[in-house]
Amino acid sequence: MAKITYREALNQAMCNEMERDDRVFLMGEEVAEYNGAYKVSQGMLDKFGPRRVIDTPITELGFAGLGVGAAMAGLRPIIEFMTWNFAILAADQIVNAAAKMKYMTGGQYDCPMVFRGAGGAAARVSSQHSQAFENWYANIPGLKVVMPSNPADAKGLLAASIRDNDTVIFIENEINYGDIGEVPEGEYIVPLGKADIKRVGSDVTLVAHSRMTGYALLAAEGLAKQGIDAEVVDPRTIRPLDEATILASVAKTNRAVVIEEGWRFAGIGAEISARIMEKAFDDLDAPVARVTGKDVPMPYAANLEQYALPSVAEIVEAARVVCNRA
Amino acid sequence: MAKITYREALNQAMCNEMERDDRVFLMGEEVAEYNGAYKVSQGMLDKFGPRRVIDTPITELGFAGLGVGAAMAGLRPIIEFMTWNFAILAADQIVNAAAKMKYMTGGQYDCPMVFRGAGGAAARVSSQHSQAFENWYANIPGLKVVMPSNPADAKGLLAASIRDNDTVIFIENEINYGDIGEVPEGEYIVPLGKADIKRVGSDVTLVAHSRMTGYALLAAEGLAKQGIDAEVVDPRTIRPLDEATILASVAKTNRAVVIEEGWRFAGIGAEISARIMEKAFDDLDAPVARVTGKDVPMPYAANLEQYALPSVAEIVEAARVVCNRA
Amino acid sequence: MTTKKQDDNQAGITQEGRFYSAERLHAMHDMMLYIRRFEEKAGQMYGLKKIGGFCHLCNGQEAVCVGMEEAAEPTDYMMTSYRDHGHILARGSDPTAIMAELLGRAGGIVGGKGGSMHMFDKEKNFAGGNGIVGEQVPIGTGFAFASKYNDDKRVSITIMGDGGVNQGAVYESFNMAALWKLPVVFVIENNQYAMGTSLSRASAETHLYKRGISFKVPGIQVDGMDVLEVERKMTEALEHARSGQGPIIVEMMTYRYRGHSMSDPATYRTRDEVDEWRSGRDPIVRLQKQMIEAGLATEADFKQKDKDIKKEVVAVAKAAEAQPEPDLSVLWDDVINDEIPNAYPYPRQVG
Amino acid sequence: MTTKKQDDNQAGITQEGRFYSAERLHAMHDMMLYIRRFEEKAGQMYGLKKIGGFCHLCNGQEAVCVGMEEAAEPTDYMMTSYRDHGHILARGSDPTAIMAELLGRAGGIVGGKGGSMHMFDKEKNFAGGNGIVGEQVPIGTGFAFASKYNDDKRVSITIMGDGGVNQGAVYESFNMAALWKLPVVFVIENNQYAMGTSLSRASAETHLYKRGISFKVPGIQVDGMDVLEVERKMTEALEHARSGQGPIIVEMMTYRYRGHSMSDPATYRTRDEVDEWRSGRDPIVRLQKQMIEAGLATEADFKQKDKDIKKEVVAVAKAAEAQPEPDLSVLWDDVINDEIPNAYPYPRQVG
Ligand SMILES: Cc1ncc(C[n+]2csc(CCOP(=O)(O)OP(=O)(O)O)c2C)c(N)n1
Ligand SMILES: Cc1ncc(C[n+]2csc(CCOP(=O)(O)OP(=O)(O)O)c2C)c(N)n1
Ligand SMILES: [Mg+2]
Ligand SMILES: [Mg+2]
Repeated sequence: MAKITYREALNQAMCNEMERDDRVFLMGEEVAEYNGAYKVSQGMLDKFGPRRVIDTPITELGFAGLGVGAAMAGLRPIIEFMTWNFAILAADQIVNAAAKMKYMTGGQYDCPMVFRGAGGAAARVSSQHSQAFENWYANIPGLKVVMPSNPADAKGLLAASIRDNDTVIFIENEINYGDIGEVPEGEYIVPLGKADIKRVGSDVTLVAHSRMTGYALLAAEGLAKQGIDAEVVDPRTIRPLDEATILASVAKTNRAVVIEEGWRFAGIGAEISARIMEKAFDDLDAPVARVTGKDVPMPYAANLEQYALPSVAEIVEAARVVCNRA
Repeated sequence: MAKITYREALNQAMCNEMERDDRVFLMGEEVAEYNGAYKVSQGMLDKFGPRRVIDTPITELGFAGLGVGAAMAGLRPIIEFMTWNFAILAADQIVNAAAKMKYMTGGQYDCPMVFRGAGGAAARVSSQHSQAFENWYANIPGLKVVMPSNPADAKGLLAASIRDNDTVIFIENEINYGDIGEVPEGEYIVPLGKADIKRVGSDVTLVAHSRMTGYALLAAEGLAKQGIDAEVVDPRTIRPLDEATILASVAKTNRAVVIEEGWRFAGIGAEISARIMEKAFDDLDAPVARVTGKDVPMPYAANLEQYALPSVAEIVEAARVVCNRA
Repeated sequence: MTTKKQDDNQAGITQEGRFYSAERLHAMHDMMLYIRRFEEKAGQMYGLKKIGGFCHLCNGQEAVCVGMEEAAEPTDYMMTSYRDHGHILARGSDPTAIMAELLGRAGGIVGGKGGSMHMFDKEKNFAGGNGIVGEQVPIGTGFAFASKYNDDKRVSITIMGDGGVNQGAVYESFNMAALWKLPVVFVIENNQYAMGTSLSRASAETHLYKRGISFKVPGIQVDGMDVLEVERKMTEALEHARSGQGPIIVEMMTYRYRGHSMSDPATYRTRDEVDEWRSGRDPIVRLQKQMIEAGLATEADFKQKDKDIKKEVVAVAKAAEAQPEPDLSVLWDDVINDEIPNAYPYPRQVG
Repeated sequence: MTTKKQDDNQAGITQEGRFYSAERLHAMHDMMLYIRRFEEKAGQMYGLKKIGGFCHLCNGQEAVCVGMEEAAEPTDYMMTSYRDHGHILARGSDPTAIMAELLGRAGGIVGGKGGSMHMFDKEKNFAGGNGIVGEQVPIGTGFAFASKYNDDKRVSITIMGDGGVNQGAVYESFNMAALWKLPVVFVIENNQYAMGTSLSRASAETHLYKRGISFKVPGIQVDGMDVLEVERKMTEALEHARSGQGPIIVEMMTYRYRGHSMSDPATYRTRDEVDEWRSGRDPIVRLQKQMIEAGLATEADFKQKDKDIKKEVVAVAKAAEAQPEPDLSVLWDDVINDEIPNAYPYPRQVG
């Protein structure tokens, strides 16, 4: 297996799928001539030409809706948002059109498309550019929400998302774009709706997605030094959620911490925490703990930003608390 | 006390506040000459004139942003969305501008304003017009989210929201607009952030907001006949949440059901359920149960719509389950 | 040029150099009248509470529906707002399925899931039926994008109202369509009101065909109460789009006789104003007069036709009403295509 | 007409019938040069990783910042995008606070919470500093609404880019501003590129001053490399808005010498193109030449001035760098005004 970046892995998935299927195209701001604001689409214009790799004006609502229409007409758009912060302008087309189209039309029109881009906080980009919206989209029937945490998953999940016949919200992470990992060459599919155990352990379950999976793995290392053996579960697909894998882990460890970069109130962690307690109440030796972004807009100053984000130390601490070791 | 409708109660709150404070104005689609799509602003154009009661073009993002600017300049806008379904077009101005303005400006600029309108499902208006977005806004620091369930609360909470110096998301309910109840005359304030026990009981706590409060009260009547004495807690303010009142109730009943009209995944119920279990794990004799809207877009057919919504029977059933009486 | 046949030896009417055969005129007339009577029936059923939710009629606007459809190819895409009954009927969709949809029945055109606002017929290339004002405009632009992508010479007929035209997404769409020369005809049904708001209270520029100038999208204004003018101008507009010249705006000057929806008494308009349009400019009466003058029909013919259509509509309503409600199990159908059985929320179940 | 004094007996320059005193010309020049040097310093600090995140410089666009400010009243509101350093400096805000903001220090103009993209100074009526492209346009329209509501004769100067001008909310704003005759000047800084996208690849109508025609908003085009023309045309535009005639668009033709942000190598432009603007049309050099020709200064004066300013900027950077980072406790400040102590999420605490 080759070692490539998360960014290159995404690029491979898109190129492979575009080679397989002429209906697939990529559209978004700066995806073509600039090779992507974050270089995810590097080389794609050269490879596929301007018919299939299309730069748009800065009109998120408009080109998201254009994608919905193109999907209804039989194409399979990949719509890139430079970041998911800007996609909020397009939320109407995602939620009121794409997500509901199949239902509202009694099954006549599908919207097989991928909305993708970077979510969460990049480095020092302040309040309007540092938000995690996965909980918004995970609330909506008709959508799938996918969030890879490493290069291999990035490739396999994006390929699966492009082939999926529904609307997929694919949330990448800017901080992870440069991460390097082993990635299978050629066609590689990671099925949607399957969690992955990134580390096996027996004392406590850490559930974490996207950039937070890496944090959880670091926390697990720290915990190991303290004699606590943590299992790290990465849901990979947020909606629908492979809770069976999470619940099986909790049945083994009897303790859980859910970690997310986003805000706490009605976040992904709220759902997973509630779900674990609803389904595994008697397995639990302690209430599930949550580690989340602080309940403030993201500040710019380096020290404030660091404080606002979840930290490895906070995960370690939360795990100690649920293990009665604090 | 006079008996008036929920709609009239809202109207009184707005009129009183506009009489008190010239900076308050009402803007939205059809609020002036048409007296409001749902007649909430009946008579206000006549009373306050076109300077302060303003019909807009159908441009939700534009007039929401206009409201943000007006608030920053020192006015106190009430921005009506005909329904919250359309407000999704304005989400950027609400979330990226209004909610963050004070923080992003280091405290220099306030956004004292109310975004208000009907949320949830009206009758038979199908998928695009029947959505509950309170969980989206409750996730966002910088916002308050208020949802009255009866006429008196509607008046008192709206007055409090208009006087509040932050951005308030005020979500009414179209089905409740015609509800009649006793409402204090003249100035009447219900403070934000205070839950209300709508029915005292000892066996199980039903937490329900907006239209679902009425359903919970009906369920409590049904449960009473079966010998189960339910307490009904209406949070009234969703964010910030008066969880102390909820936890005190659970400490007494040891059992809880959370009800919401919206979808389950990362909804308000997820947060309240997780919170109860985190904070009152040892008080609970059973896992918290959730009754929510079904995980489908809202269908039009009468029987399907009824099936998609939470029902009094489902609340009764859930309460019986958590009471080990099912 | 449409591909429909024209025969100069036939009886018919020639207007502005364009010949309409008697057969074609009758078809147009009959469809307009059918829409009128169908919607009146729908209004009646709404009054009886057999139809729920919102119900928006297009009484008065029938010439727009029918004239456009006459000009269009069946492969051309068409999409509009919630005021969709007339357009989908003109497209040739099954009236019983449409009525059944209004009634929320199993045989509804979208299975009872959409109701009045969400009519779709994929076979007829009719893509809604959208309830969010303006939402269909980027979507229609996307259909046009697909046509260009596939080079299949189809045009997207994307319809909006005089209120909807103010939405920002409309201008994002105009710009993209013009920039990429997409084959789309943006039709603005200017019925002078958006709910209770008259055009000039919502629009700084009330000549809506000029709303594309800032984006290099040309526009034309059409008497939307004259089905023949609609057909002609729409034919030109379609030709413009189909031939690769990019988008064009067609402003249809029209009027709705009834309130915005069934629950709107429409007190914001004077009786005189309504009468001027309804009595003075009605598109059905106008065509009837022209056809009688041209000796293609008599008043009695039209009376009989009206009786027949009313009967047909009654039969359609009866057939629709006879249908059962959808089975409760369909609640769970068509949320997504590729269900993932072992993940939460689990397909087809609660919790 | 601005209220600033003009004295015909003074030394100065008269252009297009408008007199600029030597004092005023020096002030404009000095501010442009200050912005240039300040931003170069910022770029340097970014290279040293002392500034983080995104950092957008306005090198080349200084005449727009300074000429507009010259024309405006201090009570006029001004708001722009993330490319905000030049504008807020021209407004007269404290350079040390601005540099401290870039460095994320406690004394930053918004306390270190915003960084480069979110500069605000309420006392100076400078309202951002907005990171979402186009978002400031409805907000600026709202400031203008407030001015009309209060009848206080203030104008809202609402600035956007040639990329931002495509956002739908811009047209929603044009329409409302024209409909209600709001006192707003919509300034389009046409620097020919939105990130790597040249104007003609994003806009069907590239004459951006025409983008208001469809909404009855008049527009003018201005040489944004000539600070005097900017001042004059902006004065006219402000007068238009202030006198109750409603909104007006001012397209400033300008150019950014550097990449979109510090991380953009800007390879999408030819060196010739950049040189043509930078060497041929630089606004600072141009004004210097004019002033030298008019005998108001010598080349040596400007050299000295440049030295002085560079020194000032170094001092400012030092002072800013000497500041501490914000106290961690301020993380919890200014989220809301009216905290509710007993409700969750609890103010100023985790969980
Ligand atoms: C985004 C959005 N805002 C508001 C509404 C409520 N609404 C429904 S129809 C309508 C008026 C639309 O008028 P127009 O575009 O002229 O179409 P017409 O009804 O005249 O056919 C409004 C405001 C909506 N459905 N969607
Ligand atoms: C809604 C939104 N979409 C995309 C972006 C990313 N972005 C930041 S600046 C920019 C280009 C803007 O260009 P222009 O309006 O011409 O302003 P300039 O940078 O030239 O001053 C883009 C696409 C954003 N910040 N907000
Ligand atoms: Mg209309
Ligand atoms: Mg630009």
